Amino acid sequence: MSGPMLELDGVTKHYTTRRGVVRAVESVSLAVQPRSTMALVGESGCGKTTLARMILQLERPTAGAIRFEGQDVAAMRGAALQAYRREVMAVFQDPYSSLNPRLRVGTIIAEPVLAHERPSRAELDKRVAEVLDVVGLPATAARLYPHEFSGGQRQRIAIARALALRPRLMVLDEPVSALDVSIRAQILNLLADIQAEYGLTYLIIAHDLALVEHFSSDVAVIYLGCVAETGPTEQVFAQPRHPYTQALLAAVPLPDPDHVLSEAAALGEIASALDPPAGCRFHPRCPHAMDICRTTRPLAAGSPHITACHLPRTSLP
Amino acid sequence: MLLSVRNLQTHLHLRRGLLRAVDGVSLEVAEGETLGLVGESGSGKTMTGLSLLRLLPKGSGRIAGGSIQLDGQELTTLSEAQLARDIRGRRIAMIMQDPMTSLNPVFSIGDQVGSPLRNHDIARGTALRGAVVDVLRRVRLPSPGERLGDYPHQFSGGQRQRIVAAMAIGCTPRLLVADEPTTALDVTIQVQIINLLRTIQDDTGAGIILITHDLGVAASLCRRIAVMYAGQIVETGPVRAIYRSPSHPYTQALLAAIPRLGAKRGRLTAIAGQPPSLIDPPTGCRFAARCPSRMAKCAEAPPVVDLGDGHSASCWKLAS
Amino acid sequence: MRAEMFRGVPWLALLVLAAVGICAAGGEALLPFEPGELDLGAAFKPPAWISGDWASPLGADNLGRDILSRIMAGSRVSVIVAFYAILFSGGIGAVAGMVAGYFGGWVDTVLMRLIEIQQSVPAIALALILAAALEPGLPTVVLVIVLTYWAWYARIIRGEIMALKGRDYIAFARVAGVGTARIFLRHLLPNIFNTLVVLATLQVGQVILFEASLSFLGLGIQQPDISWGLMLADARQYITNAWWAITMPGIAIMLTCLASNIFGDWLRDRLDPHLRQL
Amino acid sequence: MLRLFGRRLLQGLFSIIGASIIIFVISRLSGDPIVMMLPNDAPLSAIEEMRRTLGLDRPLWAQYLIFIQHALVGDFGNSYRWKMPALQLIMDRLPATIELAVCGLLFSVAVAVPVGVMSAVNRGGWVDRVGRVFAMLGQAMPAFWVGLLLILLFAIQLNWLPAFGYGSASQFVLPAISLGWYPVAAQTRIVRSAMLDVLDSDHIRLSRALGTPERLIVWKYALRNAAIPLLTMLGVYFAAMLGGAFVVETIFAWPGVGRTVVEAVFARDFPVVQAGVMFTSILFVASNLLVDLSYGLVDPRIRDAR
Amino acid sequence: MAQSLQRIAAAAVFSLPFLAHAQAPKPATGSLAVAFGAEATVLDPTHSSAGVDQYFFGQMFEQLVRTGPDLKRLNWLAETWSVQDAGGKPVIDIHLRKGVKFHNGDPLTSEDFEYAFKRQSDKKISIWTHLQAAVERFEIVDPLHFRLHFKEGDGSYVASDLTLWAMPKRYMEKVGDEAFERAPVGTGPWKFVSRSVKEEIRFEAFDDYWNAEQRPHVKNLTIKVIPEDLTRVAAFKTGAVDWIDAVPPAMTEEFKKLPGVVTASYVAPNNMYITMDSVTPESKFYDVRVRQALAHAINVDAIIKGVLFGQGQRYVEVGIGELGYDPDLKPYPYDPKKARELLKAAGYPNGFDTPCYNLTTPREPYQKEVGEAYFAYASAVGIRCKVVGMEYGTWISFGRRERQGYVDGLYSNMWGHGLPGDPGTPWAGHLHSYVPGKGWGATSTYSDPEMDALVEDLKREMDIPKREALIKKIARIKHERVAGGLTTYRPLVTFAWRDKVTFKPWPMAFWRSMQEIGLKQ
Repeated sequence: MSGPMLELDGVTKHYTTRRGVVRAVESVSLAVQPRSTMALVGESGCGKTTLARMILQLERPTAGAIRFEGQDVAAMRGAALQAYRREVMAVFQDPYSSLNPRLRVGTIIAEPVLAHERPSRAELDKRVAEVLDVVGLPATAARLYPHEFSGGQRQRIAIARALALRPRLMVLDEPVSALDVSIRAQILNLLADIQAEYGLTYLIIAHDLALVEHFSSDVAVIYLGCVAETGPTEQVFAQPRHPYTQALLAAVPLPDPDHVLSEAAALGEIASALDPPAGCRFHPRCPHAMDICRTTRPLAAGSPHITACHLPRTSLP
Repeated sequence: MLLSVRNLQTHLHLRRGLLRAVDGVSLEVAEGETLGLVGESGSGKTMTGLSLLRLLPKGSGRIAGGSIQLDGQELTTLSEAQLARDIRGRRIAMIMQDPMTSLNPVFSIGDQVGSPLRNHDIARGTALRGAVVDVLRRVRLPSPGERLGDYPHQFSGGQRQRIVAAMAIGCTPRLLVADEPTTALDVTIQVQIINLLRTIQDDTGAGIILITHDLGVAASLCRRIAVMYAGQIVETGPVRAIYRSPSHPYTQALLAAIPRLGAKRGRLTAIAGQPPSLIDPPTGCRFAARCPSRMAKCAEAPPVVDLGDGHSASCWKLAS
Repeated sequence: MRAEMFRGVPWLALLVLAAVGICAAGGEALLPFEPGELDLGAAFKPPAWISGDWASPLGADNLGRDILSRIMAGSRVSVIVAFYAILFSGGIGAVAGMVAGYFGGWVDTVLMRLIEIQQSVPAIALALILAAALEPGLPTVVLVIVLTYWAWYARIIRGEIMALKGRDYIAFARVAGVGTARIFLRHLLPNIFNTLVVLATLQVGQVILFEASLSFLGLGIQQPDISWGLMLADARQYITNAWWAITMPGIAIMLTCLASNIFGDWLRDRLDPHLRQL
Repeated sequence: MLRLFGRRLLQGLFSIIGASIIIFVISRLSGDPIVMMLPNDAPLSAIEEMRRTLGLDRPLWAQYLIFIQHALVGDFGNSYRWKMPALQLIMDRLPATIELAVCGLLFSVAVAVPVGVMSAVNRGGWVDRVGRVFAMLGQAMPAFWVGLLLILLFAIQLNWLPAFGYGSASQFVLPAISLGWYPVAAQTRIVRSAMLDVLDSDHIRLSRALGTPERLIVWKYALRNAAIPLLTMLGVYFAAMLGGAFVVETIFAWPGVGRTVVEAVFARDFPVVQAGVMFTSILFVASNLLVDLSYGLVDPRIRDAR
Repeated sequence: MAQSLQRIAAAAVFSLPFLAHAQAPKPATGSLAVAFGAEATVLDPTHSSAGVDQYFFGQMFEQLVRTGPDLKRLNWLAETWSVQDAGGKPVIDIHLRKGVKFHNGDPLTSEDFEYAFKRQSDKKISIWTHLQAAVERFEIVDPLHFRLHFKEGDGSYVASDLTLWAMPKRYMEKVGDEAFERAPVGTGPWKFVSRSVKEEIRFEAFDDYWNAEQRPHVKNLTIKVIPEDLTRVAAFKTGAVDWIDAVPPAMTEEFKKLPGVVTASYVAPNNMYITMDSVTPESKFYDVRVRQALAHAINVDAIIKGVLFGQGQRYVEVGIGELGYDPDLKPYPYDPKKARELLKAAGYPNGFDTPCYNLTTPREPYQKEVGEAYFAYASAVGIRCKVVGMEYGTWISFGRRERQGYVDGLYSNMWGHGLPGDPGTPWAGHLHSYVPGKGWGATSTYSDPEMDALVEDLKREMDIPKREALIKKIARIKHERVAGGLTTYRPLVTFAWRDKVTFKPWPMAFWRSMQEIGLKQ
């Protein structure tokens, strides 16, 4: 087996704003294996979207490296970058903002193709029709404008567009959170089918833990720009080791009237990335916080189930 | 019965045509009871909530029929002034979805929390401050006395939702309409607000209508559930009955379509197609087009079938 | 769909604009009289409905020139000034705004500083000095208006682009490796087009008023060109002798400005409701 | 807050310097003041000597450097025509212009706020229509025309208000209306749309749901929010008022900077033009700073953000 | 009163008013507000750069000689004066009037005039040094007697009322120029009180004024500055002021009909003409026949009547009341047929196209419209004008030889001869051919050695009767050849006042002198 398809090594992103330096992402290291689905999960503002944007080369990391099949993405220029752009595509959260309202669906889907190839008109039409068929839309949809579709259908169009060039890695940024429950399942199933059929690798960003558990093979739990815990989804969900992961899981209300929620799992509220706590970033909310947590950042340890916590692994519940 | 709604019809007069946002909804809320109004976007659950206070979009929204009775008093016939004076904020209060936008950014929270107290003559003058501090204490806002002069942006999302709750419960209303009160919050904060609502209910004994699309939140907070689809209630009943033995095909499909934490990984059961337009809704069962057990009869309006224990559903399948 | 499109069209405003357009396009052929033709005998002939005649329905000015003919001829200058002023200020402003908004960084900083400088000089002062430095006349008026208004466009377009830039379809285009030129042409330009149309419509009235103010101060359109502002400025000397000489071109200005503003308002509501505040 | 203020001040300074360069260069291109100052039959040598005395024979950049060097210590040179320091000439006129601009602005705001609020509250009703047309009229008529018509009606026909002069309150009325009517339309639009947005906001809906009387909702809770965008623009409108004063002052014989500068442009009296424009620029920058500072009073978010 | 002007014949220059010093006048009372259409810039006559400055300083300062309401020259601060000959060089010998006081009480002496002379000759202070260029030396004989020694004759010195203003030497040396500008002191009928630029100037009648007869009869005078016509009219109609300057020509008829209002029109010291290049052979107007054709083509009388509402006075080279006015010199009659014939004779049977430049900033009322009318008439006979508008600043340098060279085509122009008027200076500027650097022909479009010699003679001639004869001679030749431009009209200015006001116009400050103004008892 070859190495990971995508590797993040100490990736850090700081923004300088008027109010100070926002430490959005702090030294994140992850590896995404081919044909797997890696989920980045965390609460709003935790930096998961910033990570995705760096992987998509929409932003540059302040420090660290992002490697795609061993090549540093940040160093890519010209043809190499263009080649990378061909391999990596994205589906965004809001199906209303992700499609240009002034272009026909056919044009929207053809856009990535035209950025890399010069197919004939007929060939292009054929390819558009093909991907539309894959996402379950009729070929006639190509002639319509985005506003003529519902949210779920738009998300299908966005998936078709990302699929048109047959990329190898797809970044899914909250792909269903703007959709209704009954539509969500359609899209999730579609994404699963596509992955199976084309052998895609997914990097999905989500805040819905149930969805993550259901959909991903690996998961990284992120808190205030740092990876708290990462590993195979089954292991992480079955035996969460980090107090934050535990708190998250405990806080999810289940569609079960007999389930009792516990509030004590995480205290207070999330701190600001503008002035993150020293030491372990979770320590002000952690029920198990110790002195060392206030001063020293915990190192990540374990394999494949990695946790960044000072608590001795053995003493973890 | 604290609140009794019968055959409520709420219409929105839009450019595209007449939208029947709420089409014949009946529901009841008892004192100290939490009713969960569950449905997808556009199902009419929010409009139902707004209809109770007649806070419909100006110009286009109108209650076209039915009755709303609070403690036996008919609300649909009250004048706007009577509603503002006696009902809104006084006997029925509301909590909205987004704590970031439901507080006025340019007024101090002392002013805003005090506003309903002043308007309804609960407290005035020097007593007002004490009353405001008291109500903020009840929603567990830390050190309320020192923060009256602070502005909404100086609080976190969870704290803001507490302040909104304080505004709502200041006049000890009989009924609280909470419209997606936790949707905009992160899960760890969501728990805190769910618990707050529970505490409020224990303290005041008010009835609560919880409007949500999240079946998990509804399960954790409600005693009874009403499931809405396309402007109508398709199933209603005690929370256990709904989750353990859903009877309407839509409720069943909804529960099957959500991934559950700890459940086995596998293919989700999707509901095909999309909800119908409410401008020109189909006659008969509105879910029929997407229903796996659709029958010929479904072209006619389905009857409400009583399944016992306050559990009922509108479906031909159950009638036969 | 079509009916929807034309709902609430301000027909009256359109009618006025069409009339102005026809007068401007029709040129000499439409004019009852040669607008520069003097007839001292007919000086201050009142409008037809007072005691004049229907040969000069709106009366004549101090040199006996037919006011209707002059207003019609003046519309041509107004339209030409408005056309070029809007074309250039809109064009320059749109390009500057797009580039600054999309690329940000130092380009943006430079543009913002330029806009601030431009704004801190009172437009009329700049216009005065510029008109005095160059030869006053139609091209100078256009230049002055362009220098004054490009920043207006640039600011608004820049804001629009910054908002658009955050849209996911732009992000996707970059992710997919779509070239910058194509992003500008296919994604940015079409999406600011409505804004440009609305801004341009709203600018018509402002251009006409600006030209009138310049002409009032003697640095606007110069004879023998005829413009409404010039007619107004000239006729103020006879305001008590012949109210029609100052009122008629004033009404022409007012109607045109009102019509273009009303039409612009309507367009804005149709095309670009978020521009309501302009 | 202080840091931001400092930065805005620096930006303002930059604008003023930029403006001074523009004005300096263009005004030098606009012709030679000498021919206007010397009698027609003055010999060429006299012209050359005059030019040397005034430093007009130096290269443009050198002239500019000298100008800026002097300007820094408040010396804008002597007016060629008035034989007095240009700075003093402008400073003496400045109060009248500021007062007129402020009155014009007050008039526009005093009209725009109620009209905008009522339009928003009665959206689509007759108040909305009539109010907006009234506001729009100001934007459709040249200020000098309005001024002349006002004089004709209120001074000559009705003899209610004085047509000219500076000093008493009644003398402010007509000039302030001529000047202030133009921005009414834009301000009304801002207030109206801001009110529409605010009235449609969650917090107002919540206020309403909690039984706040409509009167309080509109004039207290919504208006303060809606005032913010208007306030943001006040600096720009103040500048527009200063610009408008160039025209209106002439009509109403107002002893202000605008008229002084207009005449100076015609006479190529550079020191006065430069001092006048520099000071309107400084006023503009200062008023924007003031607006920046005053946001905090209305919008607590900004107070803290800085 | 307006008619009085028409009766003025050629000037009899010297007259000595006998003034009663016997009894002290009783102090004036009351207040009066008047409105001017334009404003002076400076208050010190030496600093003046434009005629409009006289509007203010003319009320406070006085000269040696002055022109009276009947356009006759009066000895004013000079009791007597004469031009004498001292070894071939002219000398002006002046005796000052006794008992003249400045507003601060200082008596007027020869030293004050010497001081005025020095300041006016100082390039740092004055732009009028060229007016004193011919004066070699200032000689004080005694406190009331001095002499001006000339290098050569200077006719314009005499023509411009001996140019010197009485300046208070002691006071000025004490306070300095700047303070003087803020609180000027003269010998005139009005004492300075206060001034607000662009707004008003306030005066108080000078109780110790030397001239007991011709003086104001009101204590306080406020001159408001209201440039906009309608506003000034409104100020008068609403009673805010009781006297206004420059009634708009279009409103003069209306004003004449107003009850309780007196109006009077006077000729303004400006002479309008049309210029064309008569020097360059390529110029269409090089041919005298074309210039004559133009003279026949333009109906100046119709323009005065139609465009100017009668507010203009036709003149041929020299206006009524000016030195050298010749009633026998008649204008070219309006005769388009003749004009076409002349054009044909000059080789333009079908006429020709020419640029025509029109001044658009109104220096004089309705000037732009007059220009349009000129060019319309010219076009009608075949001198087809392509009208180009010119703003004032452009116009100022437009005709100046050293900047512009010769301009192809027609342009409207003006050069005031003064009041009562003497064409010496303007002719030196636009009739004499251009001599670089010498001041001759600064805006000239004409070149003719014969004319040059005559104009140079005129420049030197200080003897009034000889001067008059010379002017008449030049005027005839100038008229025949349409040289130095085609003269058209002199604008009239109309004043209006309520009949409770008594007002007698003096030509100083172009009739705005408040020498004799008062309230009826």
